[in-house]
Amino acid sequence: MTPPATDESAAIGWSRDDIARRLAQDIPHGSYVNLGIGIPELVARFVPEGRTLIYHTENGLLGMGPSPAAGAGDPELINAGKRQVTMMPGAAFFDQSTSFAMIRGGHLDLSVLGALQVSQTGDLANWSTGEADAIPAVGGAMDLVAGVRRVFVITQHCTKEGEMKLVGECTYPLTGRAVVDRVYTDLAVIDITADGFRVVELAPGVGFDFVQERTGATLLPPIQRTAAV
Amino acid sequence: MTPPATDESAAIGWSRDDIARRLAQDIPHGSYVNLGIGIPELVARFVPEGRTLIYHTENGLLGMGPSPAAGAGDPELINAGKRQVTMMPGAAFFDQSTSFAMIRGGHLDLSVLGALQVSQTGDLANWSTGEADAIPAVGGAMDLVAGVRRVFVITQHCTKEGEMKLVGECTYPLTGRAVVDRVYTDLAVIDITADGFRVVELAPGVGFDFVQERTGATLLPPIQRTAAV
Amino acid sequence: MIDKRVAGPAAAVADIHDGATVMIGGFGEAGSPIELIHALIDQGAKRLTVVSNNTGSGEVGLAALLKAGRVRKVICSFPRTANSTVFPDLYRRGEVELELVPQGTLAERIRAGGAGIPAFFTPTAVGTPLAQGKEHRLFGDTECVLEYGIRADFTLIKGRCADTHGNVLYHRTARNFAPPMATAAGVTIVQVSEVVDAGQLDAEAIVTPGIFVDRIVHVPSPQQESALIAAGARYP
Amino acid sequence: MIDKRVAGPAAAVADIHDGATVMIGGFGEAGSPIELIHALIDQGAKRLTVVSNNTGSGEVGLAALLKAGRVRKVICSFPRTANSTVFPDLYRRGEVELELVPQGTLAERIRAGGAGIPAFFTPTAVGTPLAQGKEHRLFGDTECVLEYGIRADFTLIKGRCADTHGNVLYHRTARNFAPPMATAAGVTIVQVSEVVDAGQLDAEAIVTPGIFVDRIVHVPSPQQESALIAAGARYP
Repeated sequence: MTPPATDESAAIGWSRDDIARRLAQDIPHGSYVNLGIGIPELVARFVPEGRTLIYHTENGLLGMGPSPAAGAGDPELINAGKRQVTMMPGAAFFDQSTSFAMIRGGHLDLSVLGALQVSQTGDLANWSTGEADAIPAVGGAMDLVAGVRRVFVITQHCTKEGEMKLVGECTYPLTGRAVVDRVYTDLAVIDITADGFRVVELAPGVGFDFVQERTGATLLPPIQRTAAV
Repeated sequence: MTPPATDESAAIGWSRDDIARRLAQDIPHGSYVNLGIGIPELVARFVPEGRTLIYHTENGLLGMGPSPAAGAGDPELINAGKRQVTMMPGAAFFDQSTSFAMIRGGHLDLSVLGALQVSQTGDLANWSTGEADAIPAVGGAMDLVAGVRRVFVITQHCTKEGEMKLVGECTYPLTGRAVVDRVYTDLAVIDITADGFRVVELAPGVGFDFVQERTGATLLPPIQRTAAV
Repeated sequence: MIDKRVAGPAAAVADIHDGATVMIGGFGEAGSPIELIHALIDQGAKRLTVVSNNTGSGEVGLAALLKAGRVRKVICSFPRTANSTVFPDLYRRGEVELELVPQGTLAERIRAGGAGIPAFFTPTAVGTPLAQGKEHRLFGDTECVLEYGIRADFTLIKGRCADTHGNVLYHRTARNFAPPMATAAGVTIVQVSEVVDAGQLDAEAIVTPGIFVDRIVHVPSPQQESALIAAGARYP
Repeated sequence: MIDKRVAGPAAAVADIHDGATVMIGGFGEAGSPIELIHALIDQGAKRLTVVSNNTGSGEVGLAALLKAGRVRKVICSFPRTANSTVFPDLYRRGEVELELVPQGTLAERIRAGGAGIPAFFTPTAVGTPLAQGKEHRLFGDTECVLEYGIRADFTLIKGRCADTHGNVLYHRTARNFAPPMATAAGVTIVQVSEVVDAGQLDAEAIVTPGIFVDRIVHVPSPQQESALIAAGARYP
């Protein structure tokens, strides 16, 4: 499915930094958070002043810090993307079975992931396009979505080619079924509810219909908060 | 079943120390060993010169040492019998799930246990007499017999009341089915084989028939080692 | 800044509700969080299900909690010890329910509960009364039974030292059930005799990572069960 | 006296047989036991099944073992990385079999293999292609699949320091799969850059107890995969 042809979509709505900043506002102080490789990592830059988050990297570290200064890295202190990182005060190392016990056992508060597709029932596809020639590789994505308490997806609303990513039903192989809680895109913040996609917030200057045209399932409008009921 | 009435049985055969000494000869250097509470603990006193065994206590210590000197103990450095112990160079502490992963996963070479009854197929009963008024308590016995590579039983051949302990079939509740490899008693060393009880060695001055009369299943004679076949 | 310390044992256990399932660390007296248990007695919660390897000795700590009539059911591997009379009396009078579990199966069920594993197969107890009524399955030559993960509302454990993030170190064989229990409860409460700032512990040597710990209580000089019993103490 | 040291990498891997299942520690280059892998290439064992999270980079270490045509099957979670061409080429040519397992399920299957747990239920991968054909069961509201423990004939891992009894400490995120893999093989071989006498390590801080380790190889200055690749190295 392809939305109406337009060149505006890149220019309007939130930038990638904006999306990350918007998402970061929704993470409470003291949360244990796993950020996926790529765009999700941006979130760490925009955590509001006064909040401390503790970052988990599934290869065996709680209390991960930012990239090391040039030349100060350790090739055996890396994140799940195999990039060198640092450790914060209070950090702890552990093995893979313990690391995924944290994940599967529901001890992490939040997992932030990218997506190829998210369905209106919260199905996520983010590990494979199912192409015959591709080398299948899944890593910890299926464990994260199955185990972490809340799963936020951060993604462009549509692909570069204009394909919709928020869909009625995923066509790519699933990472997990009914696992996504909320999606943050360049156009809107959207909850996955029992009734389907519900807009929580629109990016400045972006209209509801504009987002609906670019979404492959019915969007529900934001719930109006009235002063008294 | 009661063997022929006799008062001799206490006086003939091996003493408890003798049995422990005999058993200790069969444990190779470097073995990882779990000694049950009570008589099995005696074995540690008789390990032949030049051999080092590493003792596991299921409450979380590998490299357990003997009792501390009077007044030098630590109430939180104890064995499975909740008695104070010491630690040897190379010792390691670990939690209960790791400790029983060692046991269940077949990492221990030998478990030495006491018995209420051992059957000719290697069933062991050593945790409950099944009395209605008894407080049932099992501890780690069922895990040990299910997981440890070899299980040796050390026991008097008959109870103080003269009841047979080596039987055709156990009448007490089982600890495990077909788990015992060898039994060391005051009268003999007896293997559990596919054909049943087979005498490996008789205590000095003890005859085969004497042991058979005190055993509740057929005893097979020792296999004769001939010089040439 | 993250600081999981609470004011004291009473504050730590204040919200344990009637009917709660509570895991309590310890193997005999080693690792028994006596101050937290005594605070729980003072707090008054009733009809508790207690998951613990033993049932306490004398009339202090876990035995005192039982004596006070607060425990509906015990899940444990070894409910009698040298000085234990409280549990045997209650059990014989039919005033407490007992689920007897082999020690290793108990530890693994707790670990599974904390690791999001709802059930697993184990060879332990096959052929014994403790396997009766359980689902059996053959793997190769080994018959196994299906056992289920256990989770609790609260876990009470004792450590030696914690940092403010809740990373915990233990003392010798007092470690026993504490690490798996810390993972398997909605709220994990640890009493420690020393608290340090985050960053003061060696990240390689931490036994329980802070993610598993919700509340830290500083108990500088914890009492030891055997010393209390030797002194003739009873609680309350 | 107990001393598990062997002469060197070649002696350590000498008895790995054709067709063996070999677990190899490491997440990317962190924890990859390169010297043991290179010794295994020299040794010549064929038709290996390799259990490892990745498939190596460049043409050193694990990738070199694959390039040498020694591996029949790989069980892993992520067989491609930035500099990985060897595995993709072999896979596209149909010259190596792949069993793809979610990373956490892989870790848990290895732990289960080492802990005597033949199988367990997990919610991971339900509803995905990786759950197809597997036994499903509902626990409460959570659908799960049955997964089986994995065991190997040999495990090759890298630690930082070992004592002569085989107690092992690791270096930061190089720890990753080594502790569970150490428990799940008939013979566990660890290369470490430092060996000390028994009694020199803190008994509270040991990560892998010696009971899980069969052979220790002292490799004072282990090579790092990224440095070898940057230098254009290939093995052999």
